[in-house]
Amino acid sequence: MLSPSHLPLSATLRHDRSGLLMRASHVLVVVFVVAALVFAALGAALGDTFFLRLATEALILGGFALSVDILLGYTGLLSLGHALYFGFGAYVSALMLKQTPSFWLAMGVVLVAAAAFGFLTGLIANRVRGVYFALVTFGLAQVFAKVVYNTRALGASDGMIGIPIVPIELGVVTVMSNAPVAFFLFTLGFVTMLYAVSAYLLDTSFGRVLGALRANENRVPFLGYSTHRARLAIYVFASVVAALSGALYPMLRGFVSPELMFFAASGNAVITVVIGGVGTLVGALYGSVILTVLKSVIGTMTEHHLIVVGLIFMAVVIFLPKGLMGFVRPRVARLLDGGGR
Amino acid sequence: MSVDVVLQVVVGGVLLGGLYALVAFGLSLIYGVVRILNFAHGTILAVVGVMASVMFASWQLSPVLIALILVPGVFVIGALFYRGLLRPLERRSPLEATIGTVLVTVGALLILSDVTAVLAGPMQRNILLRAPVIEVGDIIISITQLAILAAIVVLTLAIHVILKTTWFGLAVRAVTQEPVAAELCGARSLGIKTLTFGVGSATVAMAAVLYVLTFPVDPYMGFGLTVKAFTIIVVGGIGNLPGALIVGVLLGVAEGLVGLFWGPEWSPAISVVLLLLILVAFPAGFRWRRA
Amino acid sequence: MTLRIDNLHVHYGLSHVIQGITLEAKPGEVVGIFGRNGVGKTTLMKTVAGWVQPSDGAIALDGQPFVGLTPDQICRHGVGFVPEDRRIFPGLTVEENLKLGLMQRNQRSRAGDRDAVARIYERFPRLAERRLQTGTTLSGGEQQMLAMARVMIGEPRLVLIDEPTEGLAPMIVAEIFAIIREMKANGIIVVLVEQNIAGALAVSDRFYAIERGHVVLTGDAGVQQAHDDLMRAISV
Amino acid sequence: MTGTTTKRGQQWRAARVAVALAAVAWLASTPADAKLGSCTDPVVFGTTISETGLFSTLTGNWRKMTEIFADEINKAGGIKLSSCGDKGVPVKFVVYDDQSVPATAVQLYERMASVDQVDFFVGPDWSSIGGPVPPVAERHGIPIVMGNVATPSLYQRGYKWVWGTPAPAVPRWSERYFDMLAHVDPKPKTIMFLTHDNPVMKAITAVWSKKAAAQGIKVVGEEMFSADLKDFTALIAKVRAAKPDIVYISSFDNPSVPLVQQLRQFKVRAMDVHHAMLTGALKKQVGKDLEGMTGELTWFPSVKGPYADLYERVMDRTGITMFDSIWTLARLNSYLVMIQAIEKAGAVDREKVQKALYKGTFKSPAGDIVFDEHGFPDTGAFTIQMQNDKVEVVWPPDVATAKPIWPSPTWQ
Repeated sequence: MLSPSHLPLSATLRHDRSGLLMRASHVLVVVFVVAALVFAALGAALGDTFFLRLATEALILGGFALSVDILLGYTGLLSLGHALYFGFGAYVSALMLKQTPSFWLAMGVVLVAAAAFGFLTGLIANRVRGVYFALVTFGLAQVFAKVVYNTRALGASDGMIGIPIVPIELGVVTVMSNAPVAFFLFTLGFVTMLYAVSAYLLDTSFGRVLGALRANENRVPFLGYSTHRARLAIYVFASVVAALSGALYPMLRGFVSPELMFFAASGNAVITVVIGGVGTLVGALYGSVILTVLKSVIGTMTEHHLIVVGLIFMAVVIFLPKGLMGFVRPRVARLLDGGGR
Repeated sequence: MSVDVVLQVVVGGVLLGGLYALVAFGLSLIYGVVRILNFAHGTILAVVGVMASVMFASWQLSPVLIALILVPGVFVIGALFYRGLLRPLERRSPLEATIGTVLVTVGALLILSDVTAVLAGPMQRNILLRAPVIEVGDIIISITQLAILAAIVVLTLAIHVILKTTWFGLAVRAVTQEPVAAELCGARSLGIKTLTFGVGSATVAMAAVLYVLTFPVDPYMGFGLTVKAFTIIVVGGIGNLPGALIVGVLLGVAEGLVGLFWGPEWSPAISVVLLLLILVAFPAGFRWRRA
Repeated sequence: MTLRIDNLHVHYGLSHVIQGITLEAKPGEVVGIFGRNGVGKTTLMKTVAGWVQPSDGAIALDGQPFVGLTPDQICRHGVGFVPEDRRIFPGLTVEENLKLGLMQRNQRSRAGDRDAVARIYERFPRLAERRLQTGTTLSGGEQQMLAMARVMIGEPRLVLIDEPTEGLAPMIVAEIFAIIREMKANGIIVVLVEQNIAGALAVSDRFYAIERGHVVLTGDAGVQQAHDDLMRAISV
Repeated sequence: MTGTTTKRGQQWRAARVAVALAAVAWLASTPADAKLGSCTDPVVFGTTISETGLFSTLTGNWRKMTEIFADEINKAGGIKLSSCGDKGVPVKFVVYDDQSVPATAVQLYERMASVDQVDFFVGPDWSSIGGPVPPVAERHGIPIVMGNVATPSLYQRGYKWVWGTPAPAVPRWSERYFDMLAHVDPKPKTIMFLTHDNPVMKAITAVWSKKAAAQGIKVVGEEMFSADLKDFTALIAKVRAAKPDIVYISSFDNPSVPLVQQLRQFKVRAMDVHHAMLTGALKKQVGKDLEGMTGELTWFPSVKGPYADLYERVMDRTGITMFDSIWTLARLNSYLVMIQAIEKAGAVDREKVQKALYKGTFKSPAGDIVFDEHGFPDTGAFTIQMQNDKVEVVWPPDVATAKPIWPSPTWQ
């Protein structure tokens, strides 16, 4: 083994490296936001609604994918049922908005309810690891989706329709959820905020414990953290991020349906992250845009979109294992590093 | 509820459960040896089942001949699938390899289902043999069902004998229990894994031909079967075929009885619920531990 | 017929576990490897057996290079590895465990297999008595016997033995050293890692002392002075 | 400083990517050339069909059928508009695949409203998709006549622009069958419902189990099953124990395939086994097992009504029959009603068309379609029976092609 004097050095080196990569992620988010603003300006100038609303959906799904990356990229937990929390957020938000169309009340309730729900289900899911974790999360989502699918009060298989237009008070301005440009900008801000909070949290010492957790499960207890509690905490956090993203869905589309909780939705989020780049956070946003564009184009071009999606799935895993950001980010990091010296 | 009704349900459950067990055998072999959970496993049954029924409908081939054509084909495809797409992933870090294999097998599932649906249509199909029935009191058993049951028994015994007496079987059991030691002994792991993937897939293909003789298949039904098969091997023990047979039959009977006493719409759910309960109660109980 | 390890380097992630070890062993020779815990002895064995890929250096048996081969390929080139934790197949019977050892052989026949198993039973009557019991029901000493018998049945040219006597009764320890002598007598190269230095030196021809991934001392096991140097080299 | 130039370079690249993306999106869209109020440009109908996914078995060849429908209308001179001096204006369709997914359908109707700029919406089908789509029509003020959206409550949400042509409507689904049951001899005394776990099917059971009880037929059991159930032994054991005179299967055709097969295998006896969705698809899969069973058919060529020739030609050219694809009538009706509404309005004008549709009465081969104030129609179905491997309309007697064979001999 190495002499003890080597360890702190390599640890700092590693931390610098990951810090640099994280900064590269931040730069890429800035690029993303700027591109989105340009897109919004174009859309507003051309009076478009369809592409703006489609892009808003891509952002919402990006927020959902972000939560999957928090789990997958930072703790190595592959969830195949994370749409459960996205759908949970969407349904809770829909139920709240139908009672009183108050944005902040709905979001508050979603936050609290999702934390509680994530905690309870997390207790179950976090008992197992690896491929079993994938299976248990899949199973949980299936059971709950089946219950929703059969519950008349939640609209059963038809889902719930008629979610009212919501005014979102932001102090100086009020954004209406049916205004394409304004709601797009609001969603952009909201998802960027989700990114910032996640990045901040994962950059704290807690986040580094998670990184260590992924790297070596057996060694972390010696650092004085309970792996189980750390894992549960991140699971709850990821559930809340998914649910908050989901909460925006009924505001955009005016309905919720059990499909939001199905395996296809969970699977899409995982592909999004893999295409974008696992463990980069920003990859989730880029991945979501790419996938939305792809599906929109494929969806109008071919009847056999599932085959294409399946092929993309396999091709990315085999040929681009680190995803788009896994390819781009180190280059940005190198530029940043060069610029710093 | 009369005894006859319950017995009739039990007979149906045993048959279905036996087929589940056959599906589970293949998954158990593959998972035990290769340590990859093949999410597309049940989809093989769906796809082969559809192919078998199409072959029967268009050329009136006998089910035995259909099996003789399809099973070796699936063996080869299963082996190639492992060698071509999954084996290269094993070189990656454990986390990336796990994600990779899950995504590739799920991708295969999507493609297989959809290609089948496009080529053969998404509807349900089966092979309907008009066989006479035996009536024992109020219980009805068709000759087809008896033949399927006999085939399940014969296949189970055959797999058991292969595992117990051949070098391949010995190697499979050794790799399942102690992959490290097996390679230390010189077991050719790549060959064994490839062969196992082929044999495991071929087992499902055989189950598929038996399945379509009484129950219908559709291209999208596979994933539910994979979950059922996985439940069976988790409860019965990985690499433990007699255990899988018992659990499979119990699952089939349980599904029937849940349908009878509670409502058939809940039957498909019990395997998922059972799996969740088992995993929660024994998060590591089924992982092989060195003594 | 020689084992040659040349300037071997092994990394585990960031740690440089083996930092340039060179070693040689001839047929009929028992080479003892000594050192404190965690200096890389087990890693060295695993690297020779193909379980760990070296970052630099060469390993060759009889001129046949091993680097890049898989463990099962190396095994079939005549290398037997008895790991520290023995790795008995828990669900297989004693006889099935032995049969697996036969896979190491390249030329096989039904009759040859039967003879080989019979010869092992002659040599290890305890195993013959328990031939239908599963691996887990054996005592620690019996498991060690089985692990060594499983290697011997494959007729290897090189045997790597890691800590064979740990936690075993003195009677069995003596038996194990006797088996190692038999291997030597059969012209097998034996590389032995052992905490029981006195016992190991008694069966060894030469030894290497390892410290922090380096060979710090090598010597002739039959020379008393060398023993003293060894004790000094590896104790603090 | 390299850092700042790099950043600027990144932003430039991003801007270029955004422009490129917008350009690609623009190209991917195919804006139709319709102009509201014009007398020369074609009238553009936007619709989605569930060509893939859950409902795809129900929509075989509809894209082709839609094109042929437009072709037939245009060959006959197009849509006659009084505002254009009774000159015919051709009709054109924009068709997308909604993948049987509500979210996709909503996206596509948004797209058709703003990118393709269609004049009117027709379709979609199925309640799960018919729920979320109408708000799109409302938001853009585009009249929509949906197809097979049969749940009445979906229409009662105060919509101004939404109609539907489901045939039959749930409240009138088995009307003629129960009328027939009141006239047959021997009279059935008991009935058992086997229901596919699906909202439409559950609604049918709810309506007709009440109706049966009111008519003096005792309901001796109601069982549900899910679409993925393959082994019906338990359910059939219950049927055998209850011994009902009528077995009423309320199910889509696909999930009930094993049910029908296993009912035969287990020798269930009854006066009649009725299937709420006795279709050609079902027949293809279970074959002879269907013999003697009764069911519903929305329309049959022997029922000559207005536009019957048009429908027959369209279906002939497409190569489908009403029995193979029973949902076709509602689909075609949605097109036909929209065309009649535009002709009534006399102009390609969304507001005028909306007024024409409100509480309107429209012609269809199966009889008049009368909208209530919610836009829900009033359409029934004909009772059919499989006789000698052929479909015969057996009730009502005035349009019947054969007499009902009662009790059904194959179930004795």
